[in-house]
Amino acid sequence: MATSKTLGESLRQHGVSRRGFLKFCAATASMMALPPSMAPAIAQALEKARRPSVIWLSFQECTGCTESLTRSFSPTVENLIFDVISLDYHHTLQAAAGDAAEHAREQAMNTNAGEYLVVVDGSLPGPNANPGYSTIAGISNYDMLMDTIDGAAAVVAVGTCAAFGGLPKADPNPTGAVSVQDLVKDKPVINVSGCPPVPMVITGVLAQFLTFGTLPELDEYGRPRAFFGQSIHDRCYRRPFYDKGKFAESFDDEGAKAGWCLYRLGCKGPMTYNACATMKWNGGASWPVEAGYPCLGCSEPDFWDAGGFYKALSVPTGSPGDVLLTAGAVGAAVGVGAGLMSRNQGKQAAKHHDKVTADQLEEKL
Amino acid sequence: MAKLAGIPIHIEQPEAEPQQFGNALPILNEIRHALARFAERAEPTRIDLAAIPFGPGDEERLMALLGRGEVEATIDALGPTRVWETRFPGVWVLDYANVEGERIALQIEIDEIPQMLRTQRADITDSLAALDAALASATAADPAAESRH
Amino acid sequence: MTQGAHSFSVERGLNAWREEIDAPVAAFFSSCVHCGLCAQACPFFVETGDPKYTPIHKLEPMRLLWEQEFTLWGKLKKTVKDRVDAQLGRAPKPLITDEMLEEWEPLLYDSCSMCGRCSMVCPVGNDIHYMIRKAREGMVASGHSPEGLVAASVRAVNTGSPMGLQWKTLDVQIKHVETATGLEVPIDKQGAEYLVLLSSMEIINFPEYLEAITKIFDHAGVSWTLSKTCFEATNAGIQIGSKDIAATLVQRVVDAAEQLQVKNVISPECGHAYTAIRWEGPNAIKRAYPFKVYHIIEVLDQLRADGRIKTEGKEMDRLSMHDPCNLARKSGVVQQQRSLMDLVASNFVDLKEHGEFQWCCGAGGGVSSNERAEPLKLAAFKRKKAQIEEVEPERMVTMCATCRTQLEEGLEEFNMDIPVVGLTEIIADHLVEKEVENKKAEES
Amino acid sequence: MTPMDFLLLTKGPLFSLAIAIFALGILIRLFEIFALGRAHNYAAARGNEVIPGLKTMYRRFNPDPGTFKRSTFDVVVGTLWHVGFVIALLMFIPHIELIKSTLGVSWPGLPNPVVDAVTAITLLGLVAVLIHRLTHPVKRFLSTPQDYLIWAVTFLPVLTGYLAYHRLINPYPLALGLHIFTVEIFLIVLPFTKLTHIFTAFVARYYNGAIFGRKGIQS
Repeated sequence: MATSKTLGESLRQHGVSRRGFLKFCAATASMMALPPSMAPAIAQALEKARRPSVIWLSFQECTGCTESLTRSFSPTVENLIFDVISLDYHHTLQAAAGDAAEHAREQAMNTNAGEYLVVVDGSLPGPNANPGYSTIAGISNYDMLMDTIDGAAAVVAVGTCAAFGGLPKADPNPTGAVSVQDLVKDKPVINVSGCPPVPMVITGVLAQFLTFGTLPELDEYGRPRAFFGQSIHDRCYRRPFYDKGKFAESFDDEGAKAGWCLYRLGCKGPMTYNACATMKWNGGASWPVEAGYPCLGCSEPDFWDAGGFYKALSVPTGSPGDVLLTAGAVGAAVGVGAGLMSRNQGKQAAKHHDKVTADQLEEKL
Repeated sequence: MAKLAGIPIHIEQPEAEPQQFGNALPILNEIRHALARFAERAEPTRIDLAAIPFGPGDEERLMALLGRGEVEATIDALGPTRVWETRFPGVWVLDYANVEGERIALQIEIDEIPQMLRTQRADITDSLAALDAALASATAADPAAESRH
Repeated sequence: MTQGAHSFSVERGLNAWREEIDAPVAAFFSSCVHCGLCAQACPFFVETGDPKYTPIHKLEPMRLLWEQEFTLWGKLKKTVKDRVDAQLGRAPKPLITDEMLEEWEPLLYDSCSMCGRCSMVCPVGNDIHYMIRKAREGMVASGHSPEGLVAASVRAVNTGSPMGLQWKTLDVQIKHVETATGLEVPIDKQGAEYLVLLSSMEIINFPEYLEAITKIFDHAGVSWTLSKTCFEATNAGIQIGSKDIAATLVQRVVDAAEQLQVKNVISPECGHAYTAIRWEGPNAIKRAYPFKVYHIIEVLDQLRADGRIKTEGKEMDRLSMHDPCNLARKSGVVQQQRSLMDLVASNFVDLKEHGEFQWCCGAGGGVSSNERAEPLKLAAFKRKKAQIEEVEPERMVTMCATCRTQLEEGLEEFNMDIPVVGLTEIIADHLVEKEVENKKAEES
Repeated sequence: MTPMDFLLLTKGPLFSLAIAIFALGILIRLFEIFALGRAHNYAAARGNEVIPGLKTMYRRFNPDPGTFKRSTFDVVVGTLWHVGFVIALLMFIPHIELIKSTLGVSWPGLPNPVVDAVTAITLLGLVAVLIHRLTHPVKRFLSTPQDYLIWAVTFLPVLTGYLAYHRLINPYPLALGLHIFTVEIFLIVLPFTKLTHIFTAFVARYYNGAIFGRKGIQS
């Protein structure tokens, strides 16, 4: 294992100059959503950082998260980071297969006990579900996860499936899928949600771990605040249109062409926390809203079942119009009935009217 | 069902003016405050434009507003980094790209000279040693030098 | 059916309320949000500052009955309450008790002149005085009405006048008027255009009214008559809040008018008499009249508009006017009295809030017949007093004997030297003399 | 239950339940009133009933000068928060979307900063009227527990809406869920309390105007 070399040495071996290193640090700071003034601190830390061992476990997933990471333009800063980590097990990427692959995992676990990082993508059948839904080398996902995290320093759940259950967990959840944080209680779990996550966010979290050796500050959902601290809505360049009340009403109307807000087309930006609006996708080329498509809210728990991708956020999920009509009709009928009963009460009272006479009054005096 | 060919496709001409989403001016304001700070206290500032939610056209507008000044430089380390002073001296733009020319970061720096352009101390030390080594080897290779002693 | 002396009971009162609760009452009770704005419109609250005089609070017992018996929700609540009581083996607490009604009696009678001002300001649109009138039905039937009003009602039914006044007393007045004016006061004249009614209070306190109309009607050539069988316009049944008593009294007017075959009936300068005959009467006897009902002011203004009243000279002192609630706010007669004032006054100034937003003198709605309410009546007058002080008139003009008495007594109590006069008398004072008129006609 | 479960519960079954109770309840209340009817009026009318009735429905928004002077606080603050409440309810774009999906009608909304400011004013107004209710002798005397209950169920949707908009409750699905939940409480409580005045006040005003109008007075 190559943990003996520091990152500084590793980079210099790659022929990276000090200016190059500074540039690398500036880009890293930008990626970690840190202010540019942090670059010297990063440089100092990175000089001394050691290559951590990473074990990547893929369970019920579509490989989209790995794709997101590896398909980013190379060689980028992300890749440089990957050059300096020691990815000891990743059954999609590694050459070894079968027993040899599993052996590599076990070896990494033994050599780096208590120090390695476990990255998980995909959800997994829970302890009470049929383990046969997903196995690797005859080992159930559950057993493999619990076995692997035993000596881990921390677990990074990459993608919404690993972080919150994602698509496998969507209604009716046939495989009994659960998320990593549902199972891992005694290790720090960092959720990097998104379907897939922004690649720079994945590497940003890894960079933080190897730069400062610490875990980032997390939000209520266990996501790094640096990337998930603000909603898509609050950072969206189309926000001024929302505030002014200018909306695209359909995908091809004037509003859509003019780049107005997509709230009415079902944009989940207001309840979605992710870095898409600033980091963007495909090397900063664009992102869904810029492409004219409403945010699906893919970095949020249960986003598949959150009431329809093209329904505005505030729209109820049932059919309240029908309920209103039915209840209204029943109410009107009951109301008329009750009212007639009351009216009859008045009539009965009139029938029993006891005439007040002066004689009666006089006897009161 | 409509045949694929039956779906009308028309290509719209790219608009002459880049659309404005109103995010360029706030940055310009931030730059103005940074410049004032530098004028008063010589305190440099770096602004990372990756953290700004730019819409399409916003960046072009900002760059057009900043314009070009007298100085322009390129650093060749881990891919090209282009540095230029804007038409407001003291306000620099640093455009970092990877070896394939794709941008990895874009920053504004308010300083007399950007940090990236300065030669680092360690490099100067290294450079002295390198120069000494170069001198030594040059001397060793020059037969005329010995005869002078 | 119960009969006899001790027939008044809570149950009889509640039965009366059940008869009275209608769609407006249900809408009003459904809408009150306890904002308390009605209190600021009530002279009894404004001048005492006691929150229990808040108008809507005066209706709380009736509201309780409405909620429990006239809403499905209330019925459900009652069923649950009864179940719980049965489970716990305790007797259900009655919703409305005799003690409660006793507590509310002064609120509904002593501190409410049914002026209707609260009904004008309620932001949700509750016509509170409409409900007070209905609430009093239940108070009478439950035996919780003030002694003064009970006595007045009994006298009105038994003697024809709430003050026990006899025809012979009026007859003396008539003779006096005839002597003073040299004109005839027509009595029981068949087919007259107008049947003139009077109020006992007028006959006793303000005999000048009869003289004034005798002069005016002669001047304008109006055919009119008094009725020996029914001269009393007031209706104690309306004040105490009993439509049964009211019907008896109204029937007398209708009988007299039908017997004499008059086209119109004139209510005198008395506010409640007018609303009683004009608005409540037909509903008390449950049929429309074969004649029309006017307040004397309406008749005079019509004569003015028709050019049948010719006046000369004007009052030169600063005059202001008190609109009787029953005439203005509750009957829509606002402009008429002002047109008449223009005829005879050169220096007339209205009170700041007048017409439909005028303030009650404090004596209406039976308060003046209820000795117990005397201190409250005087307290409520302070609002009127403040209004009068704002414009500093030399004399006040009004067109209701009850208001006029209250103003006179109140102003005297506060040592304010401001005489109060009836509008009809002022008009009579300025009539062009007949001989002069004839001469003028000859000349031209 | 996760915040998203809670949001989905409030947006789905609970919302349907709430509007069912609301529609059922309020229509019972309204028809109960109308079914009682009015006795035939035998007195000859001086004026019309319908037009003054309709006029009074509007006129009570706009009190007479005397009432304004004597109850300035009630009129100003009362009007302010009522108008604010209605603007926030009917002019906020997400609300319009909700109405559109439920009733099929929609209209243009107001810019969010405007609705935001209006909501802030409404909240302050509501706090002020509560203080007024607790301190004003007449209001305190008249107030029952129900008055404080309806204050709370009115205040909470506005407050949670404001907090959700400004993301002062986290995570957002919880904030939005709480907002919708408090609205559901409001809808459920409405037909059984004096919140019915939202609807019946117009009925009451009509009757008031009609009763006075018949006698020739515009009330």
